[in-house]
Amino acid sequence: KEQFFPVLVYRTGAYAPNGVPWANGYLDYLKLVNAQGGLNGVKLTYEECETGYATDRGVECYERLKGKGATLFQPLSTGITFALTEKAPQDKVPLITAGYGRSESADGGVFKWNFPLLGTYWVNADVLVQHIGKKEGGLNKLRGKKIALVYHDSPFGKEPIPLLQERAKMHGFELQMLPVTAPGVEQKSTWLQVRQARPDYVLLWGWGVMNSTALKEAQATGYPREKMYGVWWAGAEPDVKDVGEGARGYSAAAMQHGVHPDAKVVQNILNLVHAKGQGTGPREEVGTVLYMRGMLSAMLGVEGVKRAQERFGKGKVMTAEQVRWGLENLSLDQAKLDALGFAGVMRPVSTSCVDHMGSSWVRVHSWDGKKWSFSSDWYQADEQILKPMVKSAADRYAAEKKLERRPPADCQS
Amino acid sequence: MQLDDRNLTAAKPPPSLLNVNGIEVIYHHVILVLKGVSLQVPEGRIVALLGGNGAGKTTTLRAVSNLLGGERGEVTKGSIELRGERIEALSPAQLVHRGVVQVMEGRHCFAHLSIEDNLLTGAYTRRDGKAAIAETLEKVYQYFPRLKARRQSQAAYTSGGEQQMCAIGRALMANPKMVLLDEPSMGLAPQIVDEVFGIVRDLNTREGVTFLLAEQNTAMALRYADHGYILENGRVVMEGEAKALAENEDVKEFYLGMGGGDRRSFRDVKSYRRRKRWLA
Amino acid sequence: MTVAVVSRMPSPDAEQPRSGSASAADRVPSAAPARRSAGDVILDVQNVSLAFGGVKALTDISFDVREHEVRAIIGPNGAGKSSLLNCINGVYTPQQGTIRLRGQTFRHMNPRQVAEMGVARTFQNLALFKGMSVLDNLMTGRNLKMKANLFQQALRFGAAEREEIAHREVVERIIDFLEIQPWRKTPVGRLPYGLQKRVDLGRALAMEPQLLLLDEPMAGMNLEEKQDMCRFILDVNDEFGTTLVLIEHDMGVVMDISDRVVVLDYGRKIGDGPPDEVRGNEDVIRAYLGTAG
Amino acid sequence: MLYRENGQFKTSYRADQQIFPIRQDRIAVGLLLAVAFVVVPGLAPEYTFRAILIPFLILSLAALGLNILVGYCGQISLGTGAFMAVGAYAAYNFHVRVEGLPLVVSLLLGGLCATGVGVLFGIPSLRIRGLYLAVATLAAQFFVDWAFLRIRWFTHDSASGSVSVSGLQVAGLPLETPAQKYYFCLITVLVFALLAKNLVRGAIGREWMAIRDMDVAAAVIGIRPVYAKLTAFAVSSFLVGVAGGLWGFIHLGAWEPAAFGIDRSFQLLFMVIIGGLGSIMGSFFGAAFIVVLPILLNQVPGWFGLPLSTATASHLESMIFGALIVFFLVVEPHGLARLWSTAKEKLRLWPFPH
Amino acid sequence: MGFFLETLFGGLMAGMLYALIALGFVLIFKASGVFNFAQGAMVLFAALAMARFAEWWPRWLGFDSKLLANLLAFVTTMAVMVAVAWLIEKLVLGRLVNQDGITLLMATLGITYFLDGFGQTLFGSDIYKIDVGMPKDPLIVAEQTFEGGILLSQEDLIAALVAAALVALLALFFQKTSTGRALRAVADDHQAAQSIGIPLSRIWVIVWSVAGFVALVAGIIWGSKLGVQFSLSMVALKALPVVILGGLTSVPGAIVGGLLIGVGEKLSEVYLGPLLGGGIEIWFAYVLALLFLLVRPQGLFGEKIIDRV
Ligand SMILES: Nc1ncnc2c1ncn2[C@@H]1O[C@H](COP(=O)(O)OP(=O)(O)OP(=O)(O)O)[C@@H](O)[C@H]1O
Ligand SMILES: Nc1ncnc2c1ncn2[C@@H]1O[C@H](COP(=O)(O)OP(=O)(O)OP(=O)(O)O)[C@@H](O)[C@H]1O
Ligand SMILES: [Mg+2]
Ligand SMILES: [Mg+2]
Repeated sequence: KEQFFPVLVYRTGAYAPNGVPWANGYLDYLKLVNAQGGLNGVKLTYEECETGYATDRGVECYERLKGKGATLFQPLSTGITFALTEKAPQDKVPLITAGYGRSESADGGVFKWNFPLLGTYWVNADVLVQHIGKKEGGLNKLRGKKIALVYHDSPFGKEPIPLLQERAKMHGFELQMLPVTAPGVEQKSTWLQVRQARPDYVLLWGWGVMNSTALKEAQATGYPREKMYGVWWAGAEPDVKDVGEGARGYSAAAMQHGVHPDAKVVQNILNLVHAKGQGTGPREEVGTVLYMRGMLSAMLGVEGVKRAQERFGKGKVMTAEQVRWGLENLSLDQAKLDALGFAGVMRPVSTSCVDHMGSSWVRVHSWDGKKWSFSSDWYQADEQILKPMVKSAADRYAAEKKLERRPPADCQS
Repeated sequence: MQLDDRNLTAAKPPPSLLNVNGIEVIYHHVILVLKGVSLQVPEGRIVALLGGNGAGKTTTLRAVSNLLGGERGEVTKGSIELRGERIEALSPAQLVHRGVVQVMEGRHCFAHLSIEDNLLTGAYTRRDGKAAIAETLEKVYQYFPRLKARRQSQAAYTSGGEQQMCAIGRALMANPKMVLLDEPSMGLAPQIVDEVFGIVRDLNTREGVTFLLAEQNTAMALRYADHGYILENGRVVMEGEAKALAENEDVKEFYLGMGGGDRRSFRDVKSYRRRKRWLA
Repeated sequence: MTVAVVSRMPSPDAEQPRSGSASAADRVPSAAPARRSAGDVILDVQNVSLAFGGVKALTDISFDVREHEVRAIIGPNGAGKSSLLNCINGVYTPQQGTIRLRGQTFRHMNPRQVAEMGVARTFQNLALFKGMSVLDNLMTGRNLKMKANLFQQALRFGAAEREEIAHREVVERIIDFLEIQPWRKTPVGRLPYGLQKRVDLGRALAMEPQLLLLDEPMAGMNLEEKQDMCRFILDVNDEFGTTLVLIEHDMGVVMDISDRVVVLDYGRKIGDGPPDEVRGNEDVIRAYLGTAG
Repeated sequence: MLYRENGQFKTSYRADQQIFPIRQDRIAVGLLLAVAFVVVPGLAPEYTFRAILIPFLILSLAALGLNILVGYCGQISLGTGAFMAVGAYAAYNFHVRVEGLPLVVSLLLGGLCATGVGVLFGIPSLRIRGLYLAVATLAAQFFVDWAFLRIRWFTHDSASGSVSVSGLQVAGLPLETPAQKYYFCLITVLVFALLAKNLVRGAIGREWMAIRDMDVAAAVIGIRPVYAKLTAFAVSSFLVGVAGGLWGFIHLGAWEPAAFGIDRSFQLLFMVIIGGLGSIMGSFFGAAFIVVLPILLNQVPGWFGLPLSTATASHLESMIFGALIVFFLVVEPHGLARLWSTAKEKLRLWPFPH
Repeated sequence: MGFFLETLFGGLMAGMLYALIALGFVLIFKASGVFNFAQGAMVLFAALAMARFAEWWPRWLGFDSKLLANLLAFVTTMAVMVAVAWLIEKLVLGRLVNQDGITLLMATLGITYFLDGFGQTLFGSDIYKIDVGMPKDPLIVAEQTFEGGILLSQEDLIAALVAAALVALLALFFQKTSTGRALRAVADDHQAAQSIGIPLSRIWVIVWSVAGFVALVAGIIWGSKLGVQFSLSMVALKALPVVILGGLTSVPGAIVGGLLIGVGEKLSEVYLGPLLGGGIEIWFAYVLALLFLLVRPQGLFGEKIIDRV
């Protein structure tokens, strides 16, 4: 009895330094589950497929692994997510896009197969604005301030814009937008503009080499790193490692997790997987930011299957459709999380037919020149702002695609 | 077909410098062009290679100087020896070091270089100092005053004949022991043609340079050469002393245009397509 | 259509006695000129000068070409012969002077216009389309005469196909004639030099020009081949009345087949007249022919 | 002995001017078509359709278009991705803005828009040549990428710049299953390949090749370089634009400008050169090679049960891919198409070596 | 005004860095007629080797002098680059004598793929660091004249000087030596060059080694700026308009082209970008190059394209 997990990764190309730890974490978690006896006796199998962060290769991987009875997909790229969003409903395979993908897909009423668990870029952006507001002494203090968004010029980088614009309108701060052409190795003019405009804060919506380059350019133009806040994809070790001291003071969002070398689940992996020589990557990497993220993503998928088994039969192999139900009815309360070894790592996640996000808890962590550590308390994205935005965007999508909202009855399917 | 002229070769005393033994050449893996060509070039002699368009003259010269690679051709059978040493595996550059230089058909001047730079690159392999090179350069300019006048022009912007002179001059700059000349007279004014053959004879007698000469101007070639080979369709169909060849009736008729004794006017030729072939 | 004209192309049959104006008497070389009544001036070059930077390729050249004649241009290397042809068919624009072609005067010639007026040429440094087969090379010569538009060509029905076949017939006759049948589908880049020259000529002939400019068409041919070529040039000249301008270094050829000869030397004209006259001209002997004559 | 043209005499030029003058070739092509239309749809699993056959067909069409420009007309282009993008986004705009416009019409209109842009960026080719022209086409590439990211009108105001289509129909039939999509692509590609073949073997094709091989001589025999080059740009970008539309609509379903980035341009150039410049058949060979090879390489270690890590496998893949490109160029610089014809030549002589 | 100058300087510095990469292209093109697309991959490969050897040598030999480590790494990497050059000649170029430019270009694309895969297999695909002690903090000058002063990046300044020195050296080499002439002959006509005895293989090994050296220097400078990782190979795309604007065959052209492009794109992005929504510098560089080409189709300093029948 085997439950098959396809694993879309990128271990080569421009984004490899970030892709590799994620992939290692993902695999190690699956291995851990097997080492602990599988899912009520069902063994997990998996196969990696290299996407190179390119959409067409991602689609090819999807087609190939889908045919092998995939449980669910985690595309790990906004572009691939967009393409698969169109294919998944026909193929009846759920997509988990934990912390990325299209923000409006949080609306399960329209996006039946998408699960942006943990939060979306809108959540991310919303919390960063809240955090900045708090530093300033209240969101109303933001009036007249200037916030620059330095973003990766791609759908990924553009996702937060609508939310930030909304927030800017609300609080009266000025939003300056500075796109950086992918992959982002040339940012001199961007930072010259930052130096000229002297924004009060810079939001960094980058990925891969763009992040470290931005930090270096900030250093070279003397922009204080303390005033820079990154999306959660701009807040891991590879982003700051080779900048080192130069990045001290820089902060980034941490949707749920950060660095957790001491978490119980990490210890489990070290003991049950790495100690047996089955670790996927180097031992030192275990517990780092992106590694944790990969692990978390895997856990969410596994929990989805577990939940499905609760309804459709423990110890059975679940079909993709059944897993979808599981993902839609997740309820990971603190006790369950603690039991899984995620105590201190994350807060509860529970999804529903309408809410495919399940949680919007975010912290902020900062780089002290050597390591990341949390520098804020938990925040939650502002429902009041998010909900209407998600709904209207989802409706628009539905109209364009001539889709009906799911009737309540469908929620039980 | 064997012609009696063969006997004349038997009496040749000087050792042969270049020996081509039954080579076969194939282009693009499928086009068989030379079908067993053998020839000897004795040291210090001038040997002419004659034959119509497409007979395989150029291919033979390319095989000797090992320039077939660039044309996707290869020698598949037979051997080529220079002073008894097999040279099929040598690079063209190594051959130039051994004193064998080819003047390529169709000029092939370095388009972007000036005439003078073209000539000077010809001396690339020489190690006998700037002065000696300058001396040769002067000599070439003496042979071809026209080149001197155009020395600063980019080769691409000189006339056809000027380029031809440049190509010949460039080869001479290497101070070769043996020159493979491919249609040297092409595109040259009559005076210059005389001049070129004069140079050939001059170098041959005074400096002992050996020549292998592919030429369409049969009369000229036979006048200056010691020995001749006639190629047709990738085979040697006749060979012999130049003088004997020039006397041969067939050669007279087909290559020298003197069938009935005197040279016939071009206006008088009545019909085409009456080519006789030794191998039909 | 065009095909009709060309069916009068010299017959490839060797033995058949040759017809028309080429009677035996005409072929006596010494009695060269006035083989037929010289026609009107078809091409008139007036005071043309051309310089490249400091190099004066042509200085104040004037000469004319009459209909039906074979006009030779000779001169030492670098005299400006090829440049003169380039001026005539619009590749170079002379700094001074005018060129009158069939009654129309040009300062700037555009190659296309010139081609449309029935002028074709061959090149000294082969300018063939190397990647194309012999057949295609010759077919391009007929492109000016093809009328089907892009869509008809794409669909290739009816008219487009018929046109293609009609022109193919013409070209096949030229191929036969030049004896290059075996190489019909070979890319010309692979042909030996001499054959490439023939293809070059074939391409010009395929244009059915009224004025044919030949730049050293016989370089790289042996005597036998030259004879054929001469025969051929004369045939074209006789049968279609094609006017020929010929650059050639082989004096035998020039003296035998041309009606009038222009002699250039370093961009200047130093002689002009019937072959015999030119042959006797002191300047010409000194500059070009040498003592041999 | 099987492959001989002996005894097949052409009695008319029409016969000699067929696309496949040799009978065995015609039979082979007929068989191939039968396989493509009948056998393949019956046998191929869904994965083969979606991940191999459909991309292969669409990219063949794009390669074909590029081949007309690069292979036939000799104008190097590194902006193919851009023209595909124009085709895709234009078709998308027609599709969503004009209610009820048939899919085929949208795609063709997309192709026409690409034609316009192609001709626009082709204009510098009248003055700039060779590698220098690559800059003009790269300008197109980067400009188009930028425009579709930045100008929201093109993406129908989608915030992220990513667009998607669904519920496609052709003549009332849905275009949902892989087999349906496959047929649609197959027919489109065959039709265009046939038209392209007719063009390149007709007068305009000869004009293109003449311009490629020696533009001065071409001008002298009356070919207008302006016309020849711009028609090449036009025809090429039309085909490429249609291919772009297919890529977006049929293969991806949702796309962003990155789907048509510079990598795509290079990939297509690879196809054209590996397949054979100036050969319609070569475009198909090249596309097959470039589409299938990475997938194969990716799976080979698996078949042999080699425990290669994804990273190693993928680096190895990149190395082998590079090495194979070089290998094929060394063996035959004129591409697979030429290799193929040499093989046929040999076959014709077989069992004799020459 | 101060900001304008700052942008201008920024552009000039960036331009010099592009020129450094462009130089590699020019070198190989000029000397062999090959447009070497692999230049970017060579930069990455060299930088990876340099970074990793600087890490490995101290570990292997057990010392911890950074200077020594960098020196050893430099020497080792250079040796590796020569080996690469030799292999490229043996396996690729040597077998493609007398082929069209586009075939050769394609072959270098093949080399690109190979080197990308090979480099990452040998040296890993993480982010590595090259630390040759480049100063990272900004330098503010002319604070009295302008408010806020003019900001200069010291790192860029040093890089620009290195690039200038390299260019001067290479320009001299081409102009003054007979090898320089032979190289140009090879670029014009492989076969004719062979026929007069120019040893193509040796020439190519030399040229590719020198290009390897240039790639190494560029790799060190860019690598210490950006960190050594895959994206480094993509800076080659930024060098393309530079080479072409300057002229494919001109060493000084690379510098002038680099400066023009650098300044042009920075000014455009900073002053024009906000009007158009930003992100325009990449295509602006190409459009700028295109405009120049329309005036001079062979680039600013390129050799005239020969056009003759
Ligand atoms: N690069 C090539 N590829 C294919 N075939 C070739 C190539 N070069 C020559 N050939 C073929 O080889 C044969 C002999 O050609 P070669 O050039 O040796 O003749 P040649 O005697 O020099 O003729 P010419 O007097 O016209 O120069 C010809 O039939 C030609 O088609
Ligand atoms: N495009 C050009 N640029 C510069 N100089 C040129 C150009 N074309 C020709 N020339 C020069 O003009 C002169 C005449 O050249 P042209 O080619 O007309 O000579 P030609 O009479 O045909 O000589 P040949 O018999 O050698 O072919 C030559 O000195 C040549 O160098
Ligand atoms: Mg020859
Ligand atoms: Mg001439």
